Amino acid sequence: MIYLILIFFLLILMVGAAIYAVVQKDLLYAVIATGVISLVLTVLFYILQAPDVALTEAAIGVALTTIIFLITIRNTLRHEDEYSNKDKFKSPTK
Amino acid sequence: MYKFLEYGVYGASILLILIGLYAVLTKKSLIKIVIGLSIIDGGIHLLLITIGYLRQGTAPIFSPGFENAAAKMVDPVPQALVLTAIVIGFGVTAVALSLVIRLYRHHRTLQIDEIKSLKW
Amino acid sequence: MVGSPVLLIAVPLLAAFVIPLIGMIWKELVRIVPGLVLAYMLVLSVTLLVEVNQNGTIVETIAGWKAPWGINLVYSNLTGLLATIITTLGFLVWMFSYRFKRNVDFEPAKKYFIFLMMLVAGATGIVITGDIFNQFVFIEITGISAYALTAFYTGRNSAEAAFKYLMMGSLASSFLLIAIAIIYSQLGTLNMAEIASKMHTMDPVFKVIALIFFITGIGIEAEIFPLNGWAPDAYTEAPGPIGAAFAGVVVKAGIYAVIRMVFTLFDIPAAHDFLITIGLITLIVAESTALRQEKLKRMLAYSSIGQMGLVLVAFGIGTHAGVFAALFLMLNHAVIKPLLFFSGSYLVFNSKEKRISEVNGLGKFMPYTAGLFALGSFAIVGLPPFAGFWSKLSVLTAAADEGLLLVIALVLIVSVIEIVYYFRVVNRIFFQEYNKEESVVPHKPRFNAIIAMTVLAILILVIGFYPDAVTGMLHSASSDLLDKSGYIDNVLQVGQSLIR
Amino acid sequence: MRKFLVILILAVLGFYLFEAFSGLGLGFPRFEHGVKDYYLDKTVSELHVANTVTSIVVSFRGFDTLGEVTVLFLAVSALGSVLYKRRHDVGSRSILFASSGIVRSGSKLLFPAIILLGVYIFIHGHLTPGGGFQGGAIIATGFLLMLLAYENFRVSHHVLSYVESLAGIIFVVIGLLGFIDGGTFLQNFLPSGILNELFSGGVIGIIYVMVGFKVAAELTGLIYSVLHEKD
Amino acid sequence: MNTIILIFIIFLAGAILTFLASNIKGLLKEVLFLASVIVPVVMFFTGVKAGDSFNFHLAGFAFQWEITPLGYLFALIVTGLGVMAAIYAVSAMQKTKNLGLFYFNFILSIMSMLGILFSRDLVSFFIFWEIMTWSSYLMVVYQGKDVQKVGIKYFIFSAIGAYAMLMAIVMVYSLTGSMMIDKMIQSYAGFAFNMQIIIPILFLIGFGVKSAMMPLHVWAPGAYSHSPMAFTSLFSGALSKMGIYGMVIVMAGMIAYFPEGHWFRIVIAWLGGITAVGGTLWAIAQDDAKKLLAYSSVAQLGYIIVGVGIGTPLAMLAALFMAVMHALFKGTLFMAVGAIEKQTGTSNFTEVTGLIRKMPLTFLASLMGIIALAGIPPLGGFVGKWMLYESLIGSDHYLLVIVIFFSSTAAFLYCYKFLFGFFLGQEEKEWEHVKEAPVLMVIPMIILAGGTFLLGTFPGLVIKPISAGLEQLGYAATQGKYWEMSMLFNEWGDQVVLEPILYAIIAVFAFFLVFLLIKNHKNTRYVSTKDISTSGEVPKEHENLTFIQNFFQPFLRAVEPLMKRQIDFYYNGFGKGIEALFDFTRRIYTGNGQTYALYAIIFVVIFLLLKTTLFGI
Repeated sequence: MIYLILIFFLLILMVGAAIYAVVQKDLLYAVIATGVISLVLTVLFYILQAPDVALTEAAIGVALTTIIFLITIRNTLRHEDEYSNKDKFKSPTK
Repeated sequence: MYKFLEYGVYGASILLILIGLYAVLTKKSLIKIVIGLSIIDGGIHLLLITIGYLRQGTAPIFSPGFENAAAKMVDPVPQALVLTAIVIGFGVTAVALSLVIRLYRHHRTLQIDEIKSLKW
Repeated sequence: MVGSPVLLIAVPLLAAFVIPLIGMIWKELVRIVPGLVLAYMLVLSVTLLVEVNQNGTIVETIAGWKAPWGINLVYSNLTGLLATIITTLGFLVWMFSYRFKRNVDFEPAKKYFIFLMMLVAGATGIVITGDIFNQFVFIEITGISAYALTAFYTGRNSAEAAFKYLMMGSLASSFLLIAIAIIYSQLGTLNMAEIASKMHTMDPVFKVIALIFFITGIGIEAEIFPLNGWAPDAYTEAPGPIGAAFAGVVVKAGIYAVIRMVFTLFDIPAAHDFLITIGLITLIVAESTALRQEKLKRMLAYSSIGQMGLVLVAFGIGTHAGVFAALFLMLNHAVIKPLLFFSGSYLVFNSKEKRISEVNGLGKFMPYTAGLFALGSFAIVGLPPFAGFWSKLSVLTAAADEGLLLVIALVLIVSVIEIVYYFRVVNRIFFQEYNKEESVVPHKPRFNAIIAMTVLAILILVIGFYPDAVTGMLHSASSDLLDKSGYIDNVLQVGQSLIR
Repeated sequence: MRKFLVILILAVLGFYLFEAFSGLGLGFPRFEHGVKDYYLDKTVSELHVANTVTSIVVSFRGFDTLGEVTVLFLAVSALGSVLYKRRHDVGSRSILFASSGIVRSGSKLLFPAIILLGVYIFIHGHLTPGGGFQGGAIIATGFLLMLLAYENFRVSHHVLSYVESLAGIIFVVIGLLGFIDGGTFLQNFLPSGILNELFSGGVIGIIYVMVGFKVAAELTGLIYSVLHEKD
Repeated sequence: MNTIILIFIIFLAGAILTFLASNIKGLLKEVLFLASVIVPVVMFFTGVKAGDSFNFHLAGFAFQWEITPLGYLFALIVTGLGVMAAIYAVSAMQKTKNLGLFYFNFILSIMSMLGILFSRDLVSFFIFWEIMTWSSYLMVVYQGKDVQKVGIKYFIFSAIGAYAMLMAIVMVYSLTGSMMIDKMIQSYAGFAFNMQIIIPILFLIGFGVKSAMMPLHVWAPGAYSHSPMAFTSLFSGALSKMGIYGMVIVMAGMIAYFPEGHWFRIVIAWLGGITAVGGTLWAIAQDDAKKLLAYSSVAQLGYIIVGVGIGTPLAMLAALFMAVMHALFKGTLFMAVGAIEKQTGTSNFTEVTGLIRKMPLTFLASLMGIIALAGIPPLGGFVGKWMLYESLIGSDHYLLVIVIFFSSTAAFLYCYKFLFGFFLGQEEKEWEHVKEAPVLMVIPMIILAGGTFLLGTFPGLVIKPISAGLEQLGYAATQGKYWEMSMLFNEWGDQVVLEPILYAIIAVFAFFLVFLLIKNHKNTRYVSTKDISTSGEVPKEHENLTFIQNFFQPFLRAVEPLMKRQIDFYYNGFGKGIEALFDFTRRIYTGNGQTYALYAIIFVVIFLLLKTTLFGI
């Protein structure tokens, strides 16, 4: 029973994180939320008797994907609706 | 009880796919779209693993002394598929993000509405 | 014995891993080795095709596991034909672009040829594999190479095109995975032949849902109408020869995947009508859109989409004649459209905007290239005695056999539109005055490019004047596609005896 | 407006997806003659590999893995080509956060352990959960940690490229050796050994180690080139 | 090796060799060109006779090439006119750029026309038809004038025609399972009723385009006037006859199933009648000789279509006779205009006058051509028109007779204009240096003009092959021999000639003409160009005050309502509408990647929703 409640909790957490990732305007938080989704997925994979997949998801989904997203955000814009203000008057690089 | 779990897991994975699609279809930021794509991937992976699940099964790994436990093992095929799919998905995500960076270099914005110099 | 089908995949992969190493020894090798590999693939596919023609289908297993369990490669008349088309084009594209962008720094040039090679290898893999998940993997290989090639130029909007392509491609792979999940959850196998043999046991509701997801997933590669938004952008912004590769390689593989699903895997008769419908819609929308294009490559891209629609219509007819006509169309399109892309990309070589209005009077300065463009235009609109005519005629007769008069009428009306926009360009090239301010600065094609174009032109003329040179091959390929039980037997039973 | 339309469409899509999967039931043995039983059987009896997922990934569906490694390879190349800049444009590495002394020391301590873990995972890929992908990815995270902690931590591009290429070459060459020896690509030409020992499973172990090296090199290279992208 | 296939190989090889040799200096290309036209023609006359055939299979279709009597007749037109035009072209096209292209297309046109005449199966018929279309299209755009308008218009109409024909061919194939023309005609009676109507209509569109039938003629004036004159003579003379040939062989077999007086036949005949009237009226309004002749061709083809449409043996005879005649005199006239254009640089009446002394031989040829065109005895045009009237009256189409008579009377006006504008009138200083055209250009003209005279006097030369052809098509000569159907002919020895009474009439008229000429010769008064009657019109200052300006003003004013609405206008409107529509469809591709993704999802959802309907599950 506890087991089931745990699974449900995880599922709700996952969907909640997904919704959060989609609605959140601050991309940094959104990316962290996707990391949370991957984390939950890792646990779920483990529960569903797929340790291999869980390991992969943990390494790639949680760590690497999140980091690439973070680097991208670092290099571009942090907020979803944001326009580039720091170099608005700079002509686009050719 | 398992009925709920069944609906719960399938429902959650399908919801994940739909939420990802929603992000892809409505969000204007390129990064959000890529996030959406990776959420879709996550949902599909969960879906595949769920298909292979066996009630009270064990992981498809033979431990010493249990060489005949095959009947109690979950389906290893979807796991293998998901393993491949995760890596491929990561590769695609990385390429997508590099394209986002390139687009930002050119257009100085991430709004997909603004990036349509190719049309008609 | 040159090799077996698996080498079509293994050798380019090996070469892809080797090239970064040997590139450190001598830079020129990164251009030459892919060419050698592509030439080897061409030779191999042709010899295998000849062998298949004599001895019947080759079923190759991987890692020694028999058909339903391991991955297997099926080299039959049909897949062999398509693989030959793909490798031929790959080699020609390599030859065309051999000296391409010499002034670019070393890094991207190296990658260009690797991507090209992998594009061809991936497309070959899509065609010859006998396993749906393996096909998915190859679609991804092709896809990533294609994204990278689309984004190859840094100066233009190529990143935008590549991103659109990638977005659609990711959606496609998601749909494919969903479809694979449905199939696996119902049938417990991933082997195409076994899926085909078990398909009748599947619940029709799931069957249809799986088919729809499959067609959507592959349709994005095959440029079916509402799914092809990426195509014109990618064709326009990719380097010229890559447009040819897309039209000749990627799309062919996509179409193959669609028809393999419809003809072999799924036993839904109504799917043929479905193909006709979406094929017609694709054809009409694409050709009418092409009429009003301002950019040359974009026009060619829409024309290519339209041709694929016609191919789907012909496949949808479903009879032997229809399949024959469709394969003939694919063959001709694979010969003609690359020629148009090759010569077209040289016509607008020095132009920034690549507009059609810029080609005025170029026939005077680069008569050979322009002449080949005209030849291609004549052939693709189906004027006799060039290649395109025979395929168009066979489509029409195949449709007439089934009494699809409305289809014939629509196809012919669309052909008129096609003629209009192609001849507008030809007129501009040859019969309008060169204008210094508006027209492009002419650019002499290089020797290797001329050879590549000439080969295609000769093929067009040969097929045009003596279509029997290819019809035999096409007939056996179409019987092969329609012989579903033969396919299943080959893979599941006969295949096992053929293990070498 | 667009949002409502999208939600409506997605609702329909979700309905059909749910229809396609909900009838499956969770955790029932579903098909009588699926390929899975064969795999589970052969893994133990012929390949002598404990981890069925590994045997599927490397042997039964080894071709997929080859393709998958290629996809990763292509992704790395594509990344390099997409983000390519002329020499004088190349900036210094972008820094996500200023790392404190604690982070640096911690990273330094953790790094060997992570590498070791990764190596362990892919060497024991055929015995325990994990394998080439997992191990490779873990090694890559180790490098990532170092890259984040130390601004001037450099990984030689050439070394990465050597490792990646050699691993890939060995993978394909093993496949071709199998082709020469047994007649099919990726055929096992080594003795299978005894179940649950380190040297078992024939070529599976070697291939998975190679995959591990390759994935590690590729992912590290990928992170490295993205990190060097500074606007 | 079969001579038939050899002829085609020589044509093709000659075309390619000439094309390749076109950049070499010297006379090589001209020699090659003439050789590759003349050698096959000679082979055709010596090595081939009616009834020869050649069969082969290609791409799963059976091909049959056979020479029928009718085909032989048309082949005479094609080869004769082709050789003349080729000789003319060598001289006329000197010092033009891109000569290789011209020669290439010229040879290909002749080849494809012969191919059409030889084909007894619809596939090769269509193949040669299309080769003819694109080679003539390349000629139309050859000079680079108005290519995007005129050239494209020509090709669009040709394509519409060709594809209508292809549709019909494919329908026939689906009904009979064969591509043979004979088989089609035999099994026509067994088709369903709607097919019996649709197939001839589609064929009619296909042939009507090439023969410039009225609603489909809009390409003709531009195309005829824009292609080089050396080709236009062939274009108007022979190439447009292919439409007539097609109508005769295909329609004749089919129409024969419709009884005489069936609405279908009457519709075709009336279309021809309208073509004749419209073409004539428009020809009168032209100031440019090429345009005038082009519209006149349209009108003449209208007569021929009337004959084919009526479809009685006599009418067919008339139509075919007129086809031959038209080839001769229209070839002559276009060549003459070409010669004038080459010598003076323009083909506009309002600019060139008084060339009679400068180019007497050209004048002579034009005079003969004009007389033949106007249908004045003893030249050939008269015979054809007479037979047409006779057949119309004989089959009770009195209204049509009036229409034809009106148009052929009105034709005198433009004939006069042509002759008067170019050759007569005041000699202007500007044209003093003008000399007679080169001899290679004059000889073909004179030969063709002589041909009109010969056939006018000895119509039996043509009538015999025509009757053989008609018999082969299944027309029984109901009243004895063919020429006996008309009251015009008489047998003289083994030659068919006109009734002597006609010659008597001609002699009287000729006498008066000569008498008047001699009598008035001394009274000839040379007037200045400005000394003209403007029919009460006050000329505006900027107007060109040549007498040819507003030549038939009152007449044109009278028929203005008829000419007010050009059919061209509607076509252009239609085309513009289509383009605007397509401009709209291309907006589907919005350029926004997200929209494309939305399309994909909508695609899936639509098919998921409709899966029961679409897949029956």
